[in-house]
Amino acid sequence: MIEEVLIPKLGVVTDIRIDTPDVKTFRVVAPDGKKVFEHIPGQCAMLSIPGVGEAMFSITSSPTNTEFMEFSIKKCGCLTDWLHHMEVGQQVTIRGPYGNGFPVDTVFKGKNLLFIAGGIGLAPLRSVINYVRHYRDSYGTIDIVYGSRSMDDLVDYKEIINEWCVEEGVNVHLTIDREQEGWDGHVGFVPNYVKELGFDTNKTVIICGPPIMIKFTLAGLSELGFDKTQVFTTMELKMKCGVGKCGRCNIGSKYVCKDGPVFRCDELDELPNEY
Amino acid sequence: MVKISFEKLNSLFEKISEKYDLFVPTKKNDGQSYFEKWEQGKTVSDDLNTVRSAKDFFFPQHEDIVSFKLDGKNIEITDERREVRPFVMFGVRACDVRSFSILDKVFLSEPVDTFYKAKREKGIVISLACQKPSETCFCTTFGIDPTEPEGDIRAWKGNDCYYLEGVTEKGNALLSELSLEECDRTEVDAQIENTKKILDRLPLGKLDTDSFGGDKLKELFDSEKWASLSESCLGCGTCTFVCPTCQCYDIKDFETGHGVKRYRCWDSCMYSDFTKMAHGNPRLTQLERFRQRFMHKLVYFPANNSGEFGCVGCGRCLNKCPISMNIVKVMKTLKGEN
Amino acid sequence: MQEVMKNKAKELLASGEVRAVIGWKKGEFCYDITPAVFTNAEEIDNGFIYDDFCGANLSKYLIKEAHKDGKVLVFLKPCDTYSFNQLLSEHRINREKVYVVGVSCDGKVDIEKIKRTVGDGIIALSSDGDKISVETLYDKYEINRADALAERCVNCKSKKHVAYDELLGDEGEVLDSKRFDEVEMIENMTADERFEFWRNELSRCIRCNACRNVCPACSCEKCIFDNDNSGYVNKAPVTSFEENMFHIIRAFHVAGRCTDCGECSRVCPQGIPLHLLNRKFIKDINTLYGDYQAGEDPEARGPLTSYTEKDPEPSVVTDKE
Amino acid sequence: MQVNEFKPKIVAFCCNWCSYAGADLAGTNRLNYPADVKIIRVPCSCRVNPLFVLRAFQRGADGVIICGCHPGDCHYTTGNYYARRRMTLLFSMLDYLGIEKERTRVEWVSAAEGAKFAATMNDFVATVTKLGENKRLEDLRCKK
Repeated sequence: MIEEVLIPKLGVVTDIRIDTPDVKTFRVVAPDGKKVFEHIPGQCAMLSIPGVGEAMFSITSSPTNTEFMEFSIKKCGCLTDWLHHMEVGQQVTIRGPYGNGFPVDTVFKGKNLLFIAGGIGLAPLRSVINYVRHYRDSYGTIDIVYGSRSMDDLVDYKEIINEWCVEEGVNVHLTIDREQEGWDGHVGFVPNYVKELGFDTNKTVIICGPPIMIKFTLAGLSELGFDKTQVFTTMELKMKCGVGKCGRCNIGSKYVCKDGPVFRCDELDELPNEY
Repeated sequence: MVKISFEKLNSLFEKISEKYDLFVPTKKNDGQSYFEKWEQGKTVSDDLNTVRSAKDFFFPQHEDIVSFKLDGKNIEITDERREVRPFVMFGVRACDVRSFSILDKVFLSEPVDTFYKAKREKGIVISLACQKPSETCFCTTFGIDPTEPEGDIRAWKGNDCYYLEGVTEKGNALLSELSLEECDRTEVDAQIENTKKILDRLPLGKLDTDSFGGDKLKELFDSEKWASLSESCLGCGTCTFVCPTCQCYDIKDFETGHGVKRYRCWDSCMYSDFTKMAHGNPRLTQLERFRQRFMHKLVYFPANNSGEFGCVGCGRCLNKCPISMNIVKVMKTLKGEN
Repeated sequence: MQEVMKNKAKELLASGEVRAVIGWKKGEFCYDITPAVFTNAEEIDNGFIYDDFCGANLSKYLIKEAHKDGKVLVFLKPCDTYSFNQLLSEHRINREKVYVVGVSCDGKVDIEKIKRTVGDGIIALSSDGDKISVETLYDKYEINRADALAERCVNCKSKKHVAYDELLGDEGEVLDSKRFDEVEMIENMTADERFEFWRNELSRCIRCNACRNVCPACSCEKCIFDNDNSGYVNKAPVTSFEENMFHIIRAFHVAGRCTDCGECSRVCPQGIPLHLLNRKFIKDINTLYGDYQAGEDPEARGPLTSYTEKDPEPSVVTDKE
Repeated sequence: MQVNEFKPKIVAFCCNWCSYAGADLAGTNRLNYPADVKIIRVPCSCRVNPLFVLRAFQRGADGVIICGCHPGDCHYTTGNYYARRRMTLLFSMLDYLGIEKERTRVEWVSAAEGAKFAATMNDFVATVTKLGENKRLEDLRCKK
């Protein structure tokens, strides 16, 4: 019988990393130890624990990782709570990849890239960041602005400090919302920090974070002279099928699961404000 | 064109039933018609529409997708797809037949929905021309001709016989198996002419659809009229569930005590939990949910399907909505006619 | 009557006494009437209607409307006032924010019944005393109004308004209704017949939730059947058990609070006689714990939130022959 | 050949303060009652929601019995009075739907009535055994 997209495959959790008090990163492989499927940066997968639920998560590892996939998941509901309680060796079901992903091999090619993320919003960007780091020569400068509520809430902190910060041509700008002991970096909200940093407009911007952060950052970027066609973001709405048929993740006539999750900001302006 | 007299209909049905599951609309004791599996003694109802639309055959209200057995940290996955027995539906009206091509656009587009496809391939549709349309019919608005319906085979009910005409390859193949008596179109043509006169008198037969379509997205979405239109909406799923083109679904898990069954079932965008996530809901009030349903049919669907509307004018929502709010009232109000 | 109501509505809107009027609005045809909120005289002149087809019980809309600022005018038929009282006693409506105008009712007509007689294609209807003349695309008919009355109106329990600020028309009386006859008929069947009867009815359920959403007693902020964490969420009647469970639990949850307004049966797209479930509870409550009509007195204590020491034991059911 | 004898699955909701202790007493006194009775302890008989009864049937119970303190003896003063009304109405409704009324029962069993508990269970199991498998209120998905 031909393959049915709604029927998932098996995955095994081989590693669980505690990122922040409410974010864990799960490493998933197929039972035979290989990757379950290939993806492009920005795409998502449906993870599920039968009987608990199924939900869409962005794949946070880069496709250049040939061994496994990773998912950084924040605890916020029934399923994610369950995932946070599981142990290494637990099997999950997985299907995908879904969505369009970031245009890493077309639009982004040769461009200077500016990544702006807030909180768990780094998860979908991490895949792109590591992808462009891997093919470093194909891209221009890389700037990363990442902010969180506190030092403890910075996802992938170790990777940021040990790998991204030390890499030449990658500028990392971290910020946290409030002063904290042991933090000597920048303090303040992401939108303001972006304005303070005052980037040149010769960049393509990739932004993800809480809606309120996106809203104010976009305003800041346009003050700096950026055009909406330069800005890409990734969306999230409730999904059930992942393939544009169950009918709930639409923004106007576009389905986030199929036509998204990556949208250029001027495309979003064409759609009704219902997200 | 071939014909089969009323007396011989039973033996025809018998013959079809040998190879296929045959479904015909039959009247139940509640006075309404339902598609039921034909067996000796069941007669074809003359009612225009069954309460539940014919989409049930390809997209049933619920179907098992997959089941799981959990054992410690391990999960076992079992495909729940079953072989579909070939079936024939007799007496599907023009509006419902058109709805299949609308559903096709959703379920047969990549990635193909194999549950739907399997049933679609195994199903043969014998449509039945309408002779006495109802005041709630407005299929003609969407370019559907109820006197000459689509389908694999189309049928007309004459004075003492049914006339049948093969339309598709599948339909012609079935017809040739049945070896019926050849005949001319005289009665059929007369009937079509007669029905067309009635169609001209339908109060909703020629609704204006010019103000709708993919290019009207923003102005319709931002219309102030949604507030009053949705005001008395109860948020039930009646319109959705009787609608032949509504295809939104939910996927749910059921814990059986000895494993988990994952099934898909109809869902309604009118329900408050349709888009509810752990961190919020983009369609918080009934206004947004109500708007979504009609925008989908009148704007979003045409935007993605070269202008075709997601409504076939069957009139079920006109008959069944508890508060008598429906797509006709919505269209007229948005256009400023009400 | 309709003109008197329109004038009353316009008068109270004009004086600023009420900010909005909840009434019925005419539709495309002569029978498809929609409940609506009117806020000015023009809207009332254009759309307000009160006729044989204004069956919808408007009391539930008050939950939403009476939470907004200002007072609303609502037109309630006698049976609707029972629902209104019940909602008051459950603190779902703020009485100060509602101006209730009672309107008399001589029974509402069920369009399904007419269609069953005359067929499809109704383009005009007019009511004249005991008769209703119907014109369809195909023929003309005259039917007895009594034959077209909705079941709940044939078995009307009361023409009396139990709550109002103002009454248009005459005060009616509580009637001696035969509404429990059908329940009794079912009770007198054998268990097998009863099972068959209800399977036949409930198997048609499509779980559209219309019965629940229209019901004035079903006013929970979040229904257990919508609450993912309850473990009882199933969106489709997947098995016969699901069909039974939904309707048993729904009827049980409104037991003692259901005023028997009959909206559940009116809205059911599948024509399931849901009122027979509710009436069974009402009948049982009446026989076991004494006559009780929900909504009659907003101060009264519901039969399931009270008890007496001498209540019959459950064995009256399980041991009865 | 041995005929497979039908053994009903019984769910007993027992009030923590009386019947549950009664079941305990039955145990310590070595009074026999069938092992097919699965006891679910509840804080009071009025904790039993009609949904619990239905869910038990859904998951394969052939009979459901609710045991509480004797009327007037409720630990919370009045709980069992409410339970009495609720269950009476629920059972009546099940009967109305054509579901065998003998599959449901309410019994008042105090902490001192170990013998009554065992006798009640024996009697109830016998009644349900006679009725056979629960067919009218079963959920096919839950059948193995």
